[in-house]
Amino acid sequence: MTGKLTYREAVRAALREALAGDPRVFLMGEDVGRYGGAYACSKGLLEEFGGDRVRDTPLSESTFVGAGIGAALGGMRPIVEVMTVNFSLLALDQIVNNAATLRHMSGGQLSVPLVVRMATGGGRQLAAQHSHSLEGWYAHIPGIKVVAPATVADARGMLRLALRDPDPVFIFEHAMLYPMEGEVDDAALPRDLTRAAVRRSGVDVTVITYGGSLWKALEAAEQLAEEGIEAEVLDLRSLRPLDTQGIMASVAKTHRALVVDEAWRTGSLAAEISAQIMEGAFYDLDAPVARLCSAEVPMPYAKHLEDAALPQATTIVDAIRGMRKRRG
Amino acid sequence: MTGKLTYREAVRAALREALAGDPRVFLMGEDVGRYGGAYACSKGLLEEFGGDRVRDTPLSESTFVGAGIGAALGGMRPIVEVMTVNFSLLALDQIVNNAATLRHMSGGQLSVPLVVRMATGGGRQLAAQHSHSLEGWYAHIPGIKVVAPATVADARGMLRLALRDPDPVFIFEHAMLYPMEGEVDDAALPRDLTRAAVRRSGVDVTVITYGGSLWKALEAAEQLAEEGIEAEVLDLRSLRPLDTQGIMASVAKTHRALVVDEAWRTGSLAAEISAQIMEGAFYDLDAPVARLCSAEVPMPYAKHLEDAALPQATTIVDAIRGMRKRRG
Amino acid sequence: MPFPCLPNLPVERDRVLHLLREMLRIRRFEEKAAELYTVGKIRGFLHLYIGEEAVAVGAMQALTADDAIVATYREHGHALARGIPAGPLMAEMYGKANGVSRGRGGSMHFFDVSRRFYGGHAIVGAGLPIAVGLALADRLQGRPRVTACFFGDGAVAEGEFHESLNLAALWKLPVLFLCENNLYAMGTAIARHQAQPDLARKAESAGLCAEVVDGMDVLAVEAATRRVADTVRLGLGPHFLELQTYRFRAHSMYDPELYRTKEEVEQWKIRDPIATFATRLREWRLLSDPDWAALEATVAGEIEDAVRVAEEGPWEPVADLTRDVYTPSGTP
Amino acid sequence: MPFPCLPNLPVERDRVLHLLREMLRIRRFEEKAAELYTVGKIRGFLHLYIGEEAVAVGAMQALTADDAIVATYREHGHALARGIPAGPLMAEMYGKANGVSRGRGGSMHFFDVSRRFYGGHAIVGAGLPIAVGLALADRLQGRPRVTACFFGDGAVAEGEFHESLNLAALWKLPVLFLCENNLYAMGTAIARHQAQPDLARKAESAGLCAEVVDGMDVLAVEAATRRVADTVRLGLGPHFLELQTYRFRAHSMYDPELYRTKEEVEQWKIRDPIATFATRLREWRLLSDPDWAALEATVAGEIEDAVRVAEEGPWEPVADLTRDVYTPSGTP
Ligand SMILES: Cc1ncc(C[n+]2csc(CCOP(=O)(O)OP(=O)(O)O)c2C)c(N)n1
Ligand SMILES: Cc1ncc(C[n+]2csc(CCOP(=O)(O)OP(=O)(O)O)c2C)c(N)n1
Ligand SMILES: [Mg+2]
Ligand SMILES: [Mg+2]
Repeated sequence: MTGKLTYREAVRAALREALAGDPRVFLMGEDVGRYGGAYACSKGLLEEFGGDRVRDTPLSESTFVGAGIGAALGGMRPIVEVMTVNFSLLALDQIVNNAATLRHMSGGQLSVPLVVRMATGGGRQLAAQHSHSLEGWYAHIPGIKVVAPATVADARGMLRLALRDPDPVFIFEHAMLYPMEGEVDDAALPRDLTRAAVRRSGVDVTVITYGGSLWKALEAAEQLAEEGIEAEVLDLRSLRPLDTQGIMASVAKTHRALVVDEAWRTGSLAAEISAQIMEGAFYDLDAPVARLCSAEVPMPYAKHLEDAALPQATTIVDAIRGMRKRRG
Repeated sequence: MTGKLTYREAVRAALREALAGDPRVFLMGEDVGRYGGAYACSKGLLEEFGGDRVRDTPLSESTFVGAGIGAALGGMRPIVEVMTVNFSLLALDQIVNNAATLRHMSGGQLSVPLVVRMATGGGRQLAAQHSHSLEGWYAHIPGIKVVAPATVADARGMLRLALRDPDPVFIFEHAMLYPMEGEVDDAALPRDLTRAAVRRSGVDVTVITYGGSLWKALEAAEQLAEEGIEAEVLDLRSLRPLDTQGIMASVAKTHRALVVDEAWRTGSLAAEISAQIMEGAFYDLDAPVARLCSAEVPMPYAKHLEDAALPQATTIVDAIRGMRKRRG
Repeated sequence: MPFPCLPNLPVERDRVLHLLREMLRIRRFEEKAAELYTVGKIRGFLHLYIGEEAVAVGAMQALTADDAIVATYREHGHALARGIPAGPLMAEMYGKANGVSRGRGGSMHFFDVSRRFYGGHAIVGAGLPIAVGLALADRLQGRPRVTACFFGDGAVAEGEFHESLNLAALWKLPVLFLCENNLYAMGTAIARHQAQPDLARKAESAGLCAEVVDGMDVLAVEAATRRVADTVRLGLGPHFLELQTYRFRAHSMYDPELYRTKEEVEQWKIRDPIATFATRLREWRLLSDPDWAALEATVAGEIEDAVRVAEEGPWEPVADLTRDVYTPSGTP
Repeated sequence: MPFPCLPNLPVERDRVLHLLREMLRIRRFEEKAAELYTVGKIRGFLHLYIGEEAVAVGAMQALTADDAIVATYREHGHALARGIPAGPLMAEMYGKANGVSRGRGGSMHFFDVSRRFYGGHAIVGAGLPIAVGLALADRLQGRPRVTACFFGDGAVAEGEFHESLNLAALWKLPVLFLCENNLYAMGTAIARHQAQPDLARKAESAGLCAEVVDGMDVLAVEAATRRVADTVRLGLGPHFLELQTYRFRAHSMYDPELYRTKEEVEQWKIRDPIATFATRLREWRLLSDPDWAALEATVAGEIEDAVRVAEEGPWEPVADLTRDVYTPSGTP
């Protein structure tokens, strides 16, 4: 497959390929079948692959995620769709206490080749219970892997790589990206699941981000270029493991870093990245690493308030200008 | 009440005082009544206050935590005991999506004066599903407060302060501390819930920690003193909000900091503290802030492996020696 | 006999016209909301109650001002039937500061504590424990109150449903569980999310008294709710009602409705709770054409005013973004 | 008639003596474990199965090598009855590298994939979804297998219990739900955690066939399990058995047992599954004193060997602390 696709179509193409290519693969989750998926990612797949391979589940997040773990133990390659990260809280026990521990607790007897996909993030005026960005929590858990495809090509390619992984892989798709169009060339799909990607190279400052914020960072970088500031934009792609080398390489070049993360600031993944730079590149830094995260407030419904709560291209520009002004 | 008490007795005394002092207060949770509490913190309270005030619940974490939220809305002052943080994963939806959001989502109409207590931490060979230190996750959530009493006096005093707070307060009690003895003087109980405390003052390095790790840090500080290294030991006490000022004040004095946190390193609260020091005291630092956390492994049962996975006084000593050796 | 299918309830004209008016207010309010959604005045998720009006209106009649309500994201009807003025509700959906939740909540999160309306919950099943807790507070404070908890058939699949019914029954808490069985959880028909679709039986197995009610018949809903509300209020334990109804519109404005046929929807529309009730009232000589015209007119006026309140409402200043995350100390 | 209370099962001497031996192995193994706990050889949580042996032993008879088992933290009996040698189990509780789970799991987390023994789960109720998933994998791969899932009465209060039964019944998955109702969830008697304590009725309301079985009678458990295991294996849907039993020892080694009387425990000990079964076998002339002595002797020897295996087992090198967090790439 080559050419222009939306992110949604890329996810669908990846799902179709997975179902067609491996009889052990099946998809289950709320409304993935008849409804076509809350974000239409699985539209048409029930008709194409049948009810055994594309399974609508009751509203029982903890149980169908746990069943995905069990099915993986039983030799299948389940793809579980948890409609959104907001509902994944109900399944967190299964994820933290089973998916992540079974291999270790069994002394290496078990593997859990499970793939879990979920939509994440804010920006659609869905208010406090439907706008979480909790992928940073998942990145805290040893035993699982966490990725966040930000491009159409990664949406297409990461699922394939995740299915080849013998351990649980969690894929976070930012809900704002589904309608986004991009180029896909199956011949040139990502071959690696865990390495960060430089989406724009620059020398003055590194903007480290992932998922939905990538595009805001790139937009900000273009504006800054007009002011003569060349920002390098690093797309983490993998949140666990983090590509610490890739981060250090860029910071060693630019000596300045801003981490942009849609999660609440305190205890965000942005903090981890700042701490790692502190530990790994302290003496390379010309200025303290800065963080731009969401305001520490349950997401408000009103558009102007939600916009103010989230990182934006304009606030990224301001943050970088601010860093440059600082001493050192 | 004055004199020597165990941490467990201090918690019990605080619960008794709360139940005796305010008819709106009641205690509920698994086995808090007949059994006397999994850690015997509520032993005797059912007999003293009766079944309406001390309520055994079924194994339904999500529902009895949610019921605590509802009861708080209804004018009560519930103290909910979730036996351990490990089981609180099952209640996380109620905590993140209800306890933390109801005030904001209702435009300020509601308050949730709820207190939730739970045991946390490892060190008792309870293996991967019973040894979590997830209080750092809780510290990520706007709308709630999170405290970790490390001393007997705080075990006695923080519950009282938490009950005076109009918002949800989560109290994390490290399970290793329950048998620990300490002095309590009710006349001199902590008056503040959110300020960090210097438990040992020093000039060479600041060890920032909380909960069960405090005592390992103090032990390490004594050893270092023999080598002429004077470590300041800062007990965070409150994990949300963090006493950023208190942290900066100490670092401004010592110019070096080690954060000790029993959670897994990646995405730990230790990362947040390191990031805040980066942002607030970068130019005061003589060396990069270091972190000593748990190994990134589901907690193994075997004692020698668990000991190796957790921060220890000896590894704190080594970490500080290491920092001193570094350049700068 | 003039009143054929009439339950054992005195029918005063004012009262039945009130029921009709309440249902119509909801219908017209939501038709307007849908219209405003298409022009972008209202955003986010919008879940319409159209077709299910008899449930909220019928049930609300049995509740007093002291009783509490906990509802879902599909709560426009419940809020209106509870007596929250349409203006602040419309303003909330606009995201205005004069909205019931200051524009912080939107369509899914209506709150009005003065009317003991405790939301507006968007996590399926998560409102039930809150209702149990509110009832526990009443029980502990010896207040003879009911907490009415509305939720859908889909919520029955969530563990919290079973946990909440067990806890309420175990502690004999005054909760009235009102399950709005509209046969679908989003796009999943009940037969594909419940192995055993008799929901009342599940409630009974948890130790509750349970009944099934025609949720398209406002008088039947009112009668059933009145019958049980007092026993609940008196502390005889929680009660479960399954209200059989149907959603005429899509699940939300995003739903292409691939999972059901136009015919099925049309079949159910024959049982439209408003049209059928109006017909009965005509049969009973309680409603004339002029009555109906007047009713439509007053309701239309109310909706118009509501839109004006929303349009003219102020925006919350961005400087106040982080207000109401914590309670200013001193309170409560 | 020589066999009064005998179920419709042929009683061959070897088989019934096997049942007795299996129960005795569990009893003696755990008595030794308790002793080793007091001297600190075994640490962490230790939950004894003593008094409930007839459940695991009886049920295990109906399972084939292809079937799977999911158990709880109280799983010593299930592991032994499944045929996992006592040595690696004892070594696991010592935390030795030759333990079934390399010493990573301890008493609560026995695993033996070669015998399809999938743990040893310490979060109450959390094993059920895993069992449902294992059964789903068999169903999708057309394998006629049963997944037997053991759990306690306390787990019935957890939402996951209800979610799992619904999903298994909805999808007709080959799960055999075995509820070990020992009347207590830690210190909470079933009457204080279940408003409606008839557990089979709950399972039926979820769409499963359900039966209640005397869990103190190993033959009754075996008979009931055999009856249903094949229907489950054939894909006729999941089945629920409530096995009524009693825990003779404390919940764990930390439990002061304030919540029940010595008398109650003594009353139940009269129904000791081992003593009563031995008595019956004597009545039936299937067990003599020398037989019993020989049985005790072989079991004692087995336990002795197990302790030796544990004592002599190596410690996992600390350098290997973080092994088995992820699967070495290449596999599987
Ligand atoms: C825990 C959770 N899972 C999934 C969703 C997404 N979702 C919103 S409404 C809905 C269907 C709920 O159906 P039902 O309970 O019958 O209520 P109805 O919409 O029919 O009124 C789903 C799956 C959610 N909001 N919460
Ligand atoms: C989710 C969860 N909550 C609480 C606990 C603590 N706990 C361990 S066993 C137990 C009682 C379980 O009772 P039951 O299911 O009847 O099993 P039994 O111990 O009687 O065999 C409790 C409360 C836990 N392990 N998991
Ligand atoms: Mg529905
Ligand atoms: Mg039990």
